[in-house]
Amino acid sequence: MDQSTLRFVIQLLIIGFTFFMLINASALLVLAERKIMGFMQQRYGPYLVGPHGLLQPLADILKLLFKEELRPKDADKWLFTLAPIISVTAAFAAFAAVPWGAETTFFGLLDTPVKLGVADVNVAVLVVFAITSMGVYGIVLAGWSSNSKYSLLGGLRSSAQMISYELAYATALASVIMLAGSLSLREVVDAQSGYWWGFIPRWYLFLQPVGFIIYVIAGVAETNRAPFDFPEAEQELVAGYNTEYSSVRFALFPQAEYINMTTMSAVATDLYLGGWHGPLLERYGLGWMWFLAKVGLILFVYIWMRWTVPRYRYDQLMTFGWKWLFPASVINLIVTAALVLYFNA
Amino acid sequence: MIALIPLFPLLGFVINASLGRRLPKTISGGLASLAMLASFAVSLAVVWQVASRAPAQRFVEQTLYTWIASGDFVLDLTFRVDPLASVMILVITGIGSLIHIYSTAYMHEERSGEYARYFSYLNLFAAFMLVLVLGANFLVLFVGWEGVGLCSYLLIGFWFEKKSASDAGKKAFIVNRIGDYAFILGTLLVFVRFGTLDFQRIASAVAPLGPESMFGTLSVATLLLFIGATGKSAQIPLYVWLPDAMEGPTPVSALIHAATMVTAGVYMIGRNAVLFSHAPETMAVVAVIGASTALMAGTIGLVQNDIKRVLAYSTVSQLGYMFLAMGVGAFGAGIFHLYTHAFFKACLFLGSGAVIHALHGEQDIRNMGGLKAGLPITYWTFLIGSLAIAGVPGLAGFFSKDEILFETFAHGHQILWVIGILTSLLTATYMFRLVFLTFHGERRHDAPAPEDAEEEEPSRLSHQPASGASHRHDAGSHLHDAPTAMALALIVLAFGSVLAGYAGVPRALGGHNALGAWLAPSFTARSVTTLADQQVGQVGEAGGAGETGAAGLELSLMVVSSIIAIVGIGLAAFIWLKRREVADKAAAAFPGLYRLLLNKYYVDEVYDAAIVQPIRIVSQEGLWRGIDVHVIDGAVNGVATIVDGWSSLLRRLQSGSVRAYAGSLFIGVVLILGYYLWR
Amino acid sequence: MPETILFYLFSGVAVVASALVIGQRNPMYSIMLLIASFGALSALYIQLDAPFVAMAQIIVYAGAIMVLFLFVVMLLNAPQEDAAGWDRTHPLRRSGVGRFGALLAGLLIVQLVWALSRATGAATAVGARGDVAAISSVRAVGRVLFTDYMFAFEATSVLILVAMVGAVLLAAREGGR
Amino acid sequence: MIPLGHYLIVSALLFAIGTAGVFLRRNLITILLSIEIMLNAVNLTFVAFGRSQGTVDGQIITFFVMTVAAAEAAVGLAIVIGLFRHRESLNPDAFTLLKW
Repeated sequence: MDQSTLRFVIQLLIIGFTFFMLINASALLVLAERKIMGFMQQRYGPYLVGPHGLLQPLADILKLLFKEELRPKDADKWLFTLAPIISVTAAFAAFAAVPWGAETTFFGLLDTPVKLGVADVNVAVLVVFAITSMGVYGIVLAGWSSNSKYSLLGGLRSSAQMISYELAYATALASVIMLAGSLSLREVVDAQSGYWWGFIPRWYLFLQPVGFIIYVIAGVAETNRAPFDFPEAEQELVAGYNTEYSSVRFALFPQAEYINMTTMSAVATDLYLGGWHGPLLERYGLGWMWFLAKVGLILFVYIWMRWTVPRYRYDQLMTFGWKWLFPASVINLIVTAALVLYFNA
Repeated sequence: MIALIPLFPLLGFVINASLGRRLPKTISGGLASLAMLASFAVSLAVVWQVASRAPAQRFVEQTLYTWIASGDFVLDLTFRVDPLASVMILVITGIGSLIHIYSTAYMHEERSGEYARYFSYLNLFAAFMLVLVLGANFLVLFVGWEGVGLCSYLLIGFWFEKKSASDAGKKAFIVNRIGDYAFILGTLLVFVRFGTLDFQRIASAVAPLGPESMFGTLSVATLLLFIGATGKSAQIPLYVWLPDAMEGPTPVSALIHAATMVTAGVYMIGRNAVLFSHAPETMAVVAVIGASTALMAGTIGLVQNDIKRVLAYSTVSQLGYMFLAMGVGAFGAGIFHLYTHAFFKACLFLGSGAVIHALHGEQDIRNMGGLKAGLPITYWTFLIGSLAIAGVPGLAGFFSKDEILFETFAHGHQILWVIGILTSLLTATYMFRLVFLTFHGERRHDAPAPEDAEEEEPSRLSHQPASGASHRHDAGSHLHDAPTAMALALIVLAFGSVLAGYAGVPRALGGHNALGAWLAPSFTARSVTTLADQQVGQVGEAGGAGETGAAGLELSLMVVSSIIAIVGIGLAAFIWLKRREVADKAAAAFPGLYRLLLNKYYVDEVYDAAIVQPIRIVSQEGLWRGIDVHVIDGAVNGVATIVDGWSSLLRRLQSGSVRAYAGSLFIGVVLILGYYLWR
Repeated sequence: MPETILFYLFSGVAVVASALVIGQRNPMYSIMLLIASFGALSALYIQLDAPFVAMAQIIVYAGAIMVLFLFVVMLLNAPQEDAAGWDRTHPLRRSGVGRFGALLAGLLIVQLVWALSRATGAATAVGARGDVAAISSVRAVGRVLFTDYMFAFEATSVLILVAMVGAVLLAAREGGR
Repeated sequence: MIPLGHYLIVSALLFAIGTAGVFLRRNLITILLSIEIMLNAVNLTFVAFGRSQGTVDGQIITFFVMTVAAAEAAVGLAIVIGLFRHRESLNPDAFTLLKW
């Protein structure tokens, strides 16, 4: 098997691995969420299915698969079907631009190193941003097409919320990009390699604390998670945009949500936490483990947040997004720009 | 310093005009009078300053700022006080302040708003008049010239509720327009000829050239200026406005139409003495016009029955004297007469004002008489004024008038001299006709005798002076003599009319014509001294004539005119004291002549027929009904019709449908693209 | 070779989607189809070495403008094209007009193709000139945008502001706050 | 490599489609969409030309076009909302009030 075919195969393998990991992520996250929730509320959470309920997600999926497909009579046939597909596709596609490991030769298997990550785009940040913004359609369409008040309201809310927080999100990104001077996530990550004074890692977290916080908050809002989970605010809207959905179509939404979370965390890791850079594992070309660890950490924070912080009121959400988060991010951007100019000149 | 002189009255005007209606009468009136007095004081100071110099450079200038600077033509806003101007400002401010004081009493029945308005006008007038006489170039003078015109309009029409008053105001204004038009033309001509408007520069530019033999630029320019003067100073043919101007309050007549404004023309000629004296033709015209005006006005004055109109005509005739003097080159004499005339004419007008005031607006002398006992102060002052104007020896009028006559004679204009003498006879006659009809004889008005003084006047505030016979009913109140303010003014002026003459006692009487000598430098081009002396010799005869053995001649002429004056007075006394019917007989004997005189030679009617009507007809029938209605309106309406027609066609395109518009756009795109592809 | 295939694929998608957009009676579908067409276009941009434009295309058009459209449609609960009786009388309602418009469109296509056939250099490959790195780099774009086109950039910012104010004013309810 | 002409033809097609849409559709929103199509056709032309010239100016012009499109969409939709409030209709022919 000559190099080029081998290379091609390895590329395919990497892509497949990424996809697999994402699907697992969604499954695992469900479990993790329930476990942690249980832990936080002094109860067990799922423990019947498999050891310590490890197979619980599988069971859920099977259950959903065998459910009957329901579609409201007046729902718009095409869009009703299209909506979940859009969301989940967008979720997966977004991750395509996220690098998750340094380039490696797989222990000399290849003569020229290959980059770990589905695609290496030189405007990766933009790509991620663009594709995540596509996710809105899934929700809006779901809300509109299922032709029910709750869904519609949920859809409108979520889309409004996503659009509002995209601004802060993008601005936070922009300041990091200015620091790194590149739109390519891989370059951003590599810009964070090494240490200050030998022991503080050169993560942008330390240069952009405000930016990081803003990013995380905006990310939570983007992914419609608590405390910003209005689209599925049970008390008000039953289940929001996916009220009318059932079985697989329904399954796709939470999956998309978890994948989005993962993407957020991954991007956050790449942007602020130095991606796969970390002590000593890099040396053996296993930096991606660091990556996984960091992503896992952020995900834990997400879940943690969900079970601790109560939900906002809708107007509070909007006020917060427009009157606090966005201005803060803009100020952060300006300050960063000024400092960059100052130190580069 | 000089700028202050017109500034004070202007200030008074501003204050009175802006918040006068809120001020009480005493304050607004007192303010105005105070302003005049202040500027009088300043004038005295300035004149002293001037007088303290050597005759050669007796003048002080003050340039406020450069008014116009376009290209090489630079015009400064300059005030200049030289002997001539100093005389003028003294007369204006002095007599002006007296008349202001007089007015405070005379206008007292006015509502306080009106009162303030009156005084603001009066002050404004004074300010403009001072600008006029102080201006060092034609343009500044013209500013004053127009300003006084305006104020005269405002003051004549002060009681604008009366149609006759507002008409009179308009008449004065319009007639003056004609004169001003000519004046502007003259100014422009002068500028074209000499490239400057400054009087001194013009004079020194003119001086070297000899008198213009043929009729040329100078003559035309001076003639135009003179027409302007006739407008302002009420000479033939533009005198018609002055008699009507008597519709205004009497002090106004005194100030504007006797003492100051009407003399502006005379002043202007004197100011440009050098210029005029180089245009013999113009001088001749001036002299003739002056003389004939004097005579004609005298004749008219003889038969008028309105006390103020008589005085108005006498003013016109006296102005005629002044122009006569100017015309014969006796500028000094002219100004001298101007100055004396100011005193006694003001005195007479104010006296008449007092009479009218006493009779609550009665102006017809046929309804007066026997007021001597009732109004002693008024009577005596009025008498003195009349004597002065009649030219009785020893009084102001005597010296000035005789000097004019003498100069006329000495310059060899015997005919004009005869006219002058005749006029002075007339003057004496009609003045004393006035005196006798007003003050002597039996009373022909229903005002009670002074002795029954216990009766109180019923409605003092209700009546306004000079509001015609409409007030005959309450004319039955107590006959009161002039209040103190008026009396003061009258007395001062009376003294003035006695003494003013002694400023210029001719050499023939052992005096040495002080005023003439004082004025002389103003009539010469200073800058060119060599010529200046010769100019003094030629122009300043006022001082010069005495030496050349003409003393005898002068004396004899004086005797003649004094006799004439006495005769005139006697004649008047004979007719209007002894044998009243003689007058009526005379009127009956020459009915045509009488009616002619009574109707002022029908001049107004002639003007109306010759000028006013044609213009009215042309403008009404031709311009209005013809051009305006048909051509202009027709054009406008036509355009409108055309637009209307087209739009009614084009509006079908505007379907209001956006897609239609987009479609037309699109069609256009396709067509244009197709065209470019085709070729 | 693969890129040729991709080109035809994406351009085909773009054209067909756009055609369906206007063939559609339900604005909701139109919007979704238009988004698809935009996606195809952005793919074409990537082929033209303009990745930044491609991303901007998605973010701005698909991510913002189309969402706006979507909102409006949802807000108005967009009716199918109404054939209300009262405007049947309108001259433009005659079916001939529509055909005429289609005809004009066809005419325009013909003209444009004709023009292209006559144009020189239409046959030259797109990527012939300029080096890909320089053109596709965001840095270069940014540099030119903020130097040569500074004024235009500022002007557009003002334009956006004005549009924002105008939109708010127009959409605000009558007498609303 | 794909010749420039192909891109231009694609954009020509898009443009024609847009214009046709303005005609054929009787729904303000669809008409606005058609306008967007036209704008995109123009964008494509710009980018293609810019690429063939080897400069980035084409892309930059595209940004400006996008800005304008955004503004136009915002204002246009605001107007649509206003109109819809007046008559319960999105038919442009329903708003032919601006005429004699």
